[in-house]
Amino acid sequence: MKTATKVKTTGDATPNWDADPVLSVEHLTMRFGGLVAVGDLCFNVGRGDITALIGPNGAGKTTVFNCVTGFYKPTEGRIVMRHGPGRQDDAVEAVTASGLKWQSTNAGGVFLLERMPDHEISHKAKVARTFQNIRLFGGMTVLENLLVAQHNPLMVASGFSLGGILGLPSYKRAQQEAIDKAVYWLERTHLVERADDPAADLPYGDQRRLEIARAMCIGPQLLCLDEPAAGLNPRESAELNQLLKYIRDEHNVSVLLIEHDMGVVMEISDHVVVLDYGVKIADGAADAVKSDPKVIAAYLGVDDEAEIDVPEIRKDVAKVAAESDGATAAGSKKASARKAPAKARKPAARKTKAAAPAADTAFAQPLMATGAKAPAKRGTAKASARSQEKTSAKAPEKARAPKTAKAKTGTTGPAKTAAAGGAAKSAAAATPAKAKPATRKPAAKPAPAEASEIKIANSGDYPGKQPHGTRKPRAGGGNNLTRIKGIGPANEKKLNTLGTWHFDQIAAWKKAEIEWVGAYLSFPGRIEREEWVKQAKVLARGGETAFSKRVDKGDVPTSVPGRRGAQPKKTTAKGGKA
Amino acid sequence: MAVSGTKTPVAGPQGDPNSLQASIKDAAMAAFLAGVLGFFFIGIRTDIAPGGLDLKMRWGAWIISILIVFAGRLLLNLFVYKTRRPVTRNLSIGLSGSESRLAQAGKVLKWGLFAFALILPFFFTTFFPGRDRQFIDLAILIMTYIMLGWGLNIVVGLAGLLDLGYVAFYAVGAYSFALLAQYLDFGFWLALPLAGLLAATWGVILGFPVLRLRGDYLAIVTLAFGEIIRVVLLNWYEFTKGPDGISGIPKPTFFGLELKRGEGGFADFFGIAYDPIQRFIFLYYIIFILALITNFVTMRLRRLPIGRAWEALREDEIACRSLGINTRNTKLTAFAIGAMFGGFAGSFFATRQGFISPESFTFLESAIILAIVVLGGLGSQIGVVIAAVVMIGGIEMLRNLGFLQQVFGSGFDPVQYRMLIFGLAMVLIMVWKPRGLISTREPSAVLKEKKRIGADMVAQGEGH
Amino acid sequence: MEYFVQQLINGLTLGSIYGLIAIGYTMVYGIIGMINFAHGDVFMIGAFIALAMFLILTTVLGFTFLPVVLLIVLIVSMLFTSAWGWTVERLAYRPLRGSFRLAPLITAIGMSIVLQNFVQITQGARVKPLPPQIQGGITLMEGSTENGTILVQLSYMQIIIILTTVVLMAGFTLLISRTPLGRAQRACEQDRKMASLLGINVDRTISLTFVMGAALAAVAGLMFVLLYGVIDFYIGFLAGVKAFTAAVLGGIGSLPGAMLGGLLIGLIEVFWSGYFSVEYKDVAAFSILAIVLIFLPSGLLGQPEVEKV
Amino acid sequence: MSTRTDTLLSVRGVETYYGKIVALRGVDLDVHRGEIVTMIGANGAGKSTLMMTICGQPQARNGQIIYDGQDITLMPTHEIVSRGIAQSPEGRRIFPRMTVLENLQMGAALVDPSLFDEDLAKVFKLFPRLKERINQRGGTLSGGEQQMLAIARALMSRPKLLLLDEPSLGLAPLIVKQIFDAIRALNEEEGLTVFLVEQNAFHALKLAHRGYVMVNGNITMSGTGAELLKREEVRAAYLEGGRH
Repeated sequence: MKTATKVKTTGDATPNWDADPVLSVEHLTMRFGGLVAVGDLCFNVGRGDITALIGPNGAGKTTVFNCVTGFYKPTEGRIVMRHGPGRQDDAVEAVTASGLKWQSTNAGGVFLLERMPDHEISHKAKVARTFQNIRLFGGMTVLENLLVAQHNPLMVASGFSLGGILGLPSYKRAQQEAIDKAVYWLERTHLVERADDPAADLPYGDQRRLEIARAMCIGPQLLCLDEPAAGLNPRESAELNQLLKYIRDEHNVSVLLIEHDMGVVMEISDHVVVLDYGVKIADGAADAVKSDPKVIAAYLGVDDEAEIDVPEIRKDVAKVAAESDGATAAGSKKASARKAPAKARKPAARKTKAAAPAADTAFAQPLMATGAKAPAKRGTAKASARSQEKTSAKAPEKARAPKTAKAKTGTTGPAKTAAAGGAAKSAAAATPAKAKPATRKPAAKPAPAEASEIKIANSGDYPGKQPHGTRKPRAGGGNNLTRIKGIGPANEKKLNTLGTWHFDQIAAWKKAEIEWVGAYLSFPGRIEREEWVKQAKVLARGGETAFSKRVDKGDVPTSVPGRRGAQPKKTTAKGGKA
Repeated sequence: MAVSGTKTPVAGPQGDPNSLQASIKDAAMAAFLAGVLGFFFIGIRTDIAPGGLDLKMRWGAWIISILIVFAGRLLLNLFVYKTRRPVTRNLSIGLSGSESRLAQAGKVLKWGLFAFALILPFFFTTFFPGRDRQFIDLAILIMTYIMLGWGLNIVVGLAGLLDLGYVAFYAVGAYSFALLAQYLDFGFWLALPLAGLLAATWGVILGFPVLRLRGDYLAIVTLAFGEIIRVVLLNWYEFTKGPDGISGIPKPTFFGLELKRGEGGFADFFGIAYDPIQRFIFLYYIIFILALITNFVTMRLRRLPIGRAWEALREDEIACRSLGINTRNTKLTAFAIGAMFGGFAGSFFATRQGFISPESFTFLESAIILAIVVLGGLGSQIGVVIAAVVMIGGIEMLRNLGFLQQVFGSGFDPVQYRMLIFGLAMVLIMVWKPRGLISTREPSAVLKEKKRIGADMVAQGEGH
Repeated sequence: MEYFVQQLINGLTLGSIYGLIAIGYTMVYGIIGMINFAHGDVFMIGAFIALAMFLILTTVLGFTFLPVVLLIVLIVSMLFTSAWGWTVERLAYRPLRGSFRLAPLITAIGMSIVLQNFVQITQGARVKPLPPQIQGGITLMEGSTENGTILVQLSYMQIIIILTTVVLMAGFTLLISRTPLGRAQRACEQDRKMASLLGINVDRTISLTFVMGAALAAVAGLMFVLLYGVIDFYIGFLAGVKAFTAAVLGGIGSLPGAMLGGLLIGLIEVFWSGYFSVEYKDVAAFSILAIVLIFLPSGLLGQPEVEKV
Repeated sequence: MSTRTDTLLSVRGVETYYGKIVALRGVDLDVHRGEIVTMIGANGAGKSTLMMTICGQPQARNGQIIYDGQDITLMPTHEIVSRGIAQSPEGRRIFPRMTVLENLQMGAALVDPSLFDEDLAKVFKLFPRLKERINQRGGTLSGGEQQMLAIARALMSRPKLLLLDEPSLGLAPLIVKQIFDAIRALNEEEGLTVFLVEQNAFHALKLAHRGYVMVNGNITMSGTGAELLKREEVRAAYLEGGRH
């Protein structure tokens, strides 16, 4: 398989996308008014690679596309498109300095896309694109759509219409060639039967393919696809994968795609770039990226109870992570633990993906993080989704926390700062966030080992009153606090370190305690909002809430089902995961 | 949770619309409205009288108008609005078949019309010898509008750019010829290409800065441009003679032969008897050929990359740009070519009239040409022909309704009602067929089988 | 200086009238995205109704107390003109709702022709003069030139026009931004289908928009009659085109934009006539429109359209 | 979940056309009070058309839609929704130039204004994120926030029946989960009847009490969510749906 070999060969040396980039995005920044949609983004697209640009909604992927294809003029940065092999660094610098838009070199050509209007990017630099919401010429036939794509060569052939009006034979020949080319791509996309139907009449999946065929008709060197699999069913997605591979392998076209469907991304991508809030958080081979904790954190979510990109919660997670860091393993161990599962998982994933009937579950899987029903699905799930599940089902936080720690501290800033206008601040924000847990570590850790009354070193720093806690749960073990909506394994553990083990303890919290815990856990207000105390009162009475019922049924993946008694210590989580 | 949950028996949302009672009630409402609307206009008339304005009450006319509305609405309610669905939907469903048949018959129709147009002057001279001049003159007028419609069709129908100032190019063409003739003594045939060129240049001059604008803004700027040209023509007295207009514009010659009586004239050269009708026939064939050229070029262009780019532009401008099409140049070409044909038609107009003044180039002309294009069906060449015949022929026919004076008495002047009826016809045809008479689109390239494209697929442009 | 101030006052007065008409264009454009070409003629209708009502009150019924007469005329012409606005919408635009964009444009042009010719037929083509009713004013400044003295006059008529416009503008702005009706209008403007899914009677909201626009046009019509004292069936076209230009200049769809555009067009016209040439005042107004649009493609206060790719 | 099984919405033989194109070819289905019912099917199968047909846009050409004992087939949209149906439609359709608050006010257009604050508090509890954005314009929200707003807006009308069209479309997995949790909570805690349409079959069927499968404008299968999930044909239908 091409992907695998490529990754291997470039494993240690410079990866293909750095050695032979067809497109380099350098320090790209795009501001809309005060909003930074993309901040100082750098990445390369390797020649002959399929490169995926992924990230959550609003991460700025489409903005990057629009900058690359000239629909937006970037605020800052350089976008270099290269025809011909190699980095051509000298030529790039020469063109940049010269003030030209592009220059042909003997090796091919260098194009500075940020200087070119959109139609020249397509026409001269040979960058084709498709659109998130399909933009076909609905009232024109499929064939006409493909002929419009060959506008520029045909214009020349028609003598800029003069020869065409006079009916010169040279134009007729050119038109026939254009039709042949169109038919070639119609055959590749299984649309030749529909050639004379209006494009608006095609079913959705066909329209998506037609858009790709149309883009290919301009004879691109780089094909940019904006969510090509959106709205496709799994079978169509699989066909799309084949088509993209065909385009890459047989036509030597590099592909840059935005995609939400991790199935598509992971199967066909040679290289994955992950954006979050306009900032690159990961960049590498698909295998490496999908198990990258930053990616998991940003894209697939951290925790059931975490509301995405609410900064305080990120901090919260970061903190726990830091604590766990101190409690258990050393850094090197973490790294190996992180890599191992990725490797182990890969063959399985590939195999099941190839088997068609399982495809639908695979398709649905990344969006599901469900517990009980899923053994079969787990097998086919994409690694990143699964890693989350596993940790929640088996090893609440230890294994996951170190990874999320970095990711979260790294991206704490952007959530707010991106909107505020300084994505660059994100880097700065990362440092203090990292530093904080480090100082807290010694305070939190020794607590359980000492007095029955838990001592928190800087307890006085938080408003309100530290709740009463016991070193150990009462006989019979602590309650399953995750049956309270809003408390997941991470928070449960943190509460345990405060000496809170039972529902009745939480039920007894007064305003002051709530305030203190809220501040300590860095999510003031959430306890009230989620009504932990009210829930705890019910549960302490032995009653049930709608949420606890679901937890007990096993429907809440990141809560711990069925456990009502003591919480077992799961310090061996990492081993289990690997 | 919300609204009361009481169960009511299953019933339709409204009462039966067919019941006589409902119809009468509705008609009464309409009559009341007519009374309100008509009170200050039909019921009262202000007239200039010595010492100010005089007020005249016309209760009779007012009451009659109310009764007419009541009766009309009642009849409509009882016999036309048979279902709850609006009348337009009924009509379009009922007639959708006829349109496809019309489209199928298009080819036959096209050649039939062509053949008829070819022999038309002789048809008139043979069958209507008494009124042939009038009819041929009308045919020339209609043909001029057909040509203008075809020219504007490139801009509005194909490229999807809403142009409300097309008459400006018509004026540029007419004045170019008139001024060239007056100051430089140019003849028609020499001035014709120059006029077209000048109009195209004006098209580019206007288009260059404003083509960035979105549809409606483009519309108002083109309208403004049309007005600017007219105002300049009106006020630049030294050059254009302002409101007096330019007269004595030379007639076209037939390869150097003037169509005049006596020595050296066309009749004299060919040794036939002079008849003033010959000039009309000659003019008819000039505009016929000009129109045919317009049609031929348009049809050819549609099958060329530039024409496809126009249509693609109408469908989706952003997609066009992503495919490497220079949209500004493409729009400019459409504007320039459309303007050029407008210019040709303008010089023909000047030579036919022999006299032009800014009066002939008001916004109403632009509106009529646009209406012809839209009523005919955007992008449809044959549609323009039908619409021009119906609308222009229609209004001119209204001039001949003298017999109505016998019905309504001698005070009744049907010519007065001409434009009122024209306006109403515009509204009614549009409501009846919002997409125009011929709304299907013919593909410009075919792989296996030519399929017409339904109007609901085709975009109108100017909205992106 | 005095001349300048006088022109400024005249420009503001004319601009107020344009602004009142422009609001009708801008509201209709905002809500159904169409250029209501007949709106200028609705203004003309309003002027005729105002004139006739004025005559009825003064000559037939013999009222003499001018403020009361004007108030009655104002209310009556607003009501009757609204009926016209409603009818035009009902007959020519509503059947085409959801149809393609050019269709209502053509029916609007058709309606414009119909209204003009209807008035021409029923009221005659000759101009209708009305002697000035409100005379006098405040002398603001006095200056002397070699040709004699120049008085800067703010006539009562001008005061009435500007005040009425300000009051109506404030009222309408509040109506649109604060009331449920205004919210419903804005909702219909942004997404008609969604508005109906939330229980808004879209047709009624649109009708109301036309009624409101027509009522304002009627006010402008009354002002026009009083200010110029001469109307005919053709005044709607040019005033309409100017007001529409004003709406576009201010940014079509924006209420304050319409007012601002109206004032600007009024000022441009008056100053151009005053300092350069009366003949080319329209050219000046239209040229400025074109120039502004080239640099600000959405007009002065319009929502800049972000190109959605 | 509610034990009442009386029918709130029943669709009988509904056919809908877009011009001459058939979108629905005689659809029958029922939604009982207190249920979550889901309809799955591929893109273009007619799911969204059904949603809109229930609300009268476009109106069904044939067949009948009975809601709460009343025939609503030919009612104008605003009258249909005033009877207690709220829809969060395809593409969310947030009013882009209105603030979050105004969007929610629009949602409450049919409700007694005195209840507004109470309802507002309720939806903010469900989607705290919206509270933070209360004065932000709808168009500037992220996709997930817009989806939350669309659902919240629908809830502001105090509906008896909530129609959701592809609440998960185009959203990151984590946000999808939040939204589905909210739907479940609404159903469990308030007994709200929910009819949702999803392309994301697996997820939706897990959530729903009952489900229907739509292929090419027809209902091809129905059953409880769990049943449907197990059936081989569902996968087939789901894989091969669409207009072909």
